[in-house]
Amino acid sequence: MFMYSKKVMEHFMSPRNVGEIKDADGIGEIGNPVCGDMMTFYIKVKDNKINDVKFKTFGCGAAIAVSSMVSEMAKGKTLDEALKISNKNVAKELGGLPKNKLHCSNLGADALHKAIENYKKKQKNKK
Amino acid sequence: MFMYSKKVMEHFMSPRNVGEIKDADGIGEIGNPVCGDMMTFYIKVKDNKINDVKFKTFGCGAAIAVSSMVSEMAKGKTLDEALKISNKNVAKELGGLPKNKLHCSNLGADALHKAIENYKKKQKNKK
Amino acid sequence: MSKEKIFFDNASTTRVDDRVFEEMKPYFKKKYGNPSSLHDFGDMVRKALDKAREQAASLIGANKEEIYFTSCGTESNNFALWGLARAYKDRGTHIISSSIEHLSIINPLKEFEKEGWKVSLVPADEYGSVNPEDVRKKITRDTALVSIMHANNEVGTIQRIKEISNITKENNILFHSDGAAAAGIIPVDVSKLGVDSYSFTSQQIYGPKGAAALYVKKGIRIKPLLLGGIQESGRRAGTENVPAIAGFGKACGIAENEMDKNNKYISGLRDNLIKGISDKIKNVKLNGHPAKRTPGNVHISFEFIEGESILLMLNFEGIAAASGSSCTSQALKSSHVLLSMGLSPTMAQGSILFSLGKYNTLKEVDRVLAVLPSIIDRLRKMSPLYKE
Amino acid sequence: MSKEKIFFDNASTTRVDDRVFEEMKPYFKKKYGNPSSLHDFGDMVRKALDKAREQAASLIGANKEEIYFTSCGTESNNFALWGLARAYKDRGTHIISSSIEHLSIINPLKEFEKEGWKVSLVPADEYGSVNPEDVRKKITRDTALVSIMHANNEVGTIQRIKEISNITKENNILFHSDGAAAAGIIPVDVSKLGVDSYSFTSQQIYGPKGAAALYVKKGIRIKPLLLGGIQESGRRAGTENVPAIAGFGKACGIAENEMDKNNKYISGLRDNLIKGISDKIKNVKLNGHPAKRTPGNVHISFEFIEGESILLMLNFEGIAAASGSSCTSQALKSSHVLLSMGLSPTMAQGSILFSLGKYNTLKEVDRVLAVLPSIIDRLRKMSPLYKE
Ligand SMILES: Cc1ncc(COP(=O)(O)O)c(C=O)c1O
Ligand SMILES: Cc1ncc(COP(=O)(O)O)c(C=O)c1O
Repeated sequence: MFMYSKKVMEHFMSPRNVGEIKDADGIGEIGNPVCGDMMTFYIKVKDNKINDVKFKTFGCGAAIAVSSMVSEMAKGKTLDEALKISNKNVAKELGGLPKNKLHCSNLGADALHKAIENYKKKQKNKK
Repeated sequence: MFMYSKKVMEHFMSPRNVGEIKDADGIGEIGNPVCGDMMTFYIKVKDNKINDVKFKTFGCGAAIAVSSMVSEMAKGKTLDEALKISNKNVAKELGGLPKNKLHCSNLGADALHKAIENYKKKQKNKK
Repeated sequence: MSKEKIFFDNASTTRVDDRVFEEMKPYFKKKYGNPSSLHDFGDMVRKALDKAREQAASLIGANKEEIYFTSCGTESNNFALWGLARAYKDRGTHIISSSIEHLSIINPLKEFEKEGWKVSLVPADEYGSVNPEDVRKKITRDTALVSIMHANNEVGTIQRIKEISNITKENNILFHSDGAAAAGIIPVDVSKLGVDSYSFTSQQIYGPKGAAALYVKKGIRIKPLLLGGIQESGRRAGTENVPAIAGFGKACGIAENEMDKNNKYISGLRDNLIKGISDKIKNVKLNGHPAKRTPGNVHISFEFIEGESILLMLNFEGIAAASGSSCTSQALKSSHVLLSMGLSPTMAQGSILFSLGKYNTLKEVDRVLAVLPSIIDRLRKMSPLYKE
Repeated sequence: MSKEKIFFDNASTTRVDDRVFEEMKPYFKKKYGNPSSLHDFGDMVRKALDKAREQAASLIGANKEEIYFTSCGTESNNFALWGLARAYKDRGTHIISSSIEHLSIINPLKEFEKEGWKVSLVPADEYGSVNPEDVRKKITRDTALVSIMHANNEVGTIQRIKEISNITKENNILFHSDGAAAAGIIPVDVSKLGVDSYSFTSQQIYGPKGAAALYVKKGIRIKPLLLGGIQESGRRAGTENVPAIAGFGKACGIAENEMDKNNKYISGLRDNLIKGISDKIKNVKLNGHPAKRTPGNVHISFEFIEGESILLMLNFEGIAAASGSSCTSQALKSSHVLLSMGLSPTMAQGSILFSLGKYNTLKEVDRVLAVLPSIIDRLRKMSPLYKE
């Protein structure tokens, strides 16, 4: 599609890391169907690193590609590194996103960050 | 032309009785260049009949065709008969005229009537 | 993908009919004159306009003097609203319309409001149908104009125009109807419908883009929207788009002659598609009216997933369709039509419009039915809303 | 008459260039999608719009984001006037224009007056030229907008746009120019001209009818004339006329590349025609500016006779031209341009515009010169105003 980069289309058609993690260490959710996009991220953390990540997304091509890209970027990163992934970076890695998709669909990093926060909170509560 | 009947085009391209009569018995003029059409009719009268008629016209296709048609209709008619020629009849004889030409260009009968009046006035003055 | 592409988006525009294109062809390089010109080049194209006007008039049961050519359905609708409202301002400054109109009605009405007019929108029911009595209820002494579309362009619901015109007539109110998704598709007779003006367009009925028309009933006044020369009897200035208008005329002629045949064929395809989807896929809902709908309309909500991603996957399979999702509208709003029919945001987001036309085939329907279930399944498996 | 017809009426419209038609062809039956659609059919035509926008922008030295496609020059002009005046109403409600503008400027301005705006028209001199100082003199504190055409479509006079824009800039006033008879015909660079908006059109430059554009300088606000969908960045609603726009783009590209060559050729023909007429026929007058005129314009008054009858006789000989006579305007008024230049009613009535284009030949000029003297002679002999 003219509006999406090759990279976006590639991630949309073959998204990485789709799914749920039953015993996730952290879960982050963002968006809602009213605005058109909704993402849930699941992470497994080991030695302060993101060992596994999965997502489920309701949304447009951009939302799905963004989710996939974020999951790929996050995998293996330390939590601090993962917190540095920004929506801007993600869009860049995807070869750009259409202007009108920059705001609503480009929330993958936020969902990931929420999952990390959720993990941290759980850790705190454990202590 | 789509807008003009065949008859109009035929009279326009080969107008009858164009010219002046040097020693005319009556002359009638109508219109002016500002409005786009101007006609001068010349008549020769013998035994109360229009023996000869000529015209000069400045104007559009309709004006020239109307002048030609009027001259043809008038020729040989008695003055009373000629006074009965109306602009409506003329348009009818020509197979109709475009609506927007009915008012400005369709003044041939008026010019002829003016020529007849002019003749009558002259006759009166002679007496 | 080397398969032939499938176009199931005939509501957005249609392929130009071969016969229509042949009709247009001479007007580019041979008969290229300006219809206002006084010579043979002008004559040739004036004749073409005249013929097209007759064909367009005939399609909707009008006289050719009642047809004004415009550049698109949007222009026809803008022209009707502004032109009638301004010409009849003495009757009042209140306009009634519906919440399911096309944006080319909705958005001008917002502008009317800014300029001090009052606008009331009547709702549609769950089938996308406007209740004529709702129109009656909105009428005030100040109501000058009612505008209700004939067929809805999204869900295909056909409105009760005749009943509405009975009400407008009783109350001496003007009635415009947007027939862009109706004329040439279902039978239209403006005198039976009782409308004062009616928009229709070429590109929806196998004619070219760039031509549309507004019917204005004899005796009804209307102010021009485009001012300039005295083309279209002084009601629409601008050099006429002769080839497109000639093509539009031809398309109207063909539509009139072949409507019955086409509609039998198209509604057959439609019924196959609807049945196939319902049989093969769970949690789907057909939107629009079950019976009073345009023949090619298959508007379906697929629960738990979003329309754009369905469209993209269909497109990857070479299948073109449309959706009511906010992601596919550049305005990033879900279809106002679906929401006003009471669809939940998720159901609106997950809707797809397959609009079938005369060039579609049963084989194409079968191919869509072959790939659609797995697309829906894949997307549902990605969706956080879906639980198996 | 079995001779080839001669088209000397290129100011009214032009034959579509073969290359332009080839460019358009795929968009009727193959690439027939709607540019707003989210699938390959939509993609293909979005690309076409994009390319055309670049070509149109390049022709006038603009950026493609500054180009808005419309359906005709009239729409572009109406859009510019209403759109700018309404968007900048806070700057005032006074508009300055000229007495020689096209009716698509003159007639909207009459409507502005009815709605309470003040409009001042500056005159043109005997050559059809507007004096920039006359514009300056009309400026008041309340002046929001100036609209002066670039080249006059009747007598071909090219206006001093740059000098006028210096004045409008000094006074913080918007400046629209109607370039329908200029862009693609003479070199245009909107940034050098200093205009805020600029109309230009396809059908005057060997492109198809049904496409035109309005340039709106970056940063300038404008209200849409057609409201509905968000095509053309929300500034012009309505499904885009893809084939016509693609053709327009191509025509712009060709015009840009071949302008020098064409203009040398066309002005050569023009000079031959002018010389031939002056040599062979008495009591004629070339109207317009002797030097600052568009290359194909030969506007001549033949004293003592009327234009329509000249046109009809030329047409009988297979020659198409235009006139400034009231009889050829359906409005039955002599050209307001000629009268405002101070031509006497007779000279205005007796004027003919031969407008030459790139498809004309010297042989055609010779054939016109062979028949014209006897036509003029025949009509003069019929005229009561003519004395030999
Ligand atoms: C100078 C000028 N402006 C505007 C127009 C209007 O163009 P259109 O008739 O295509 O709307 C023309 C038409 O020829 C023109 O010559
Ligand atoms: C019902 C309806 N009205 C108006 C329009 C506007 O037509 P256009 O986009 O050709 O201006 C459409 C377009 O598809 C439509 O479906």
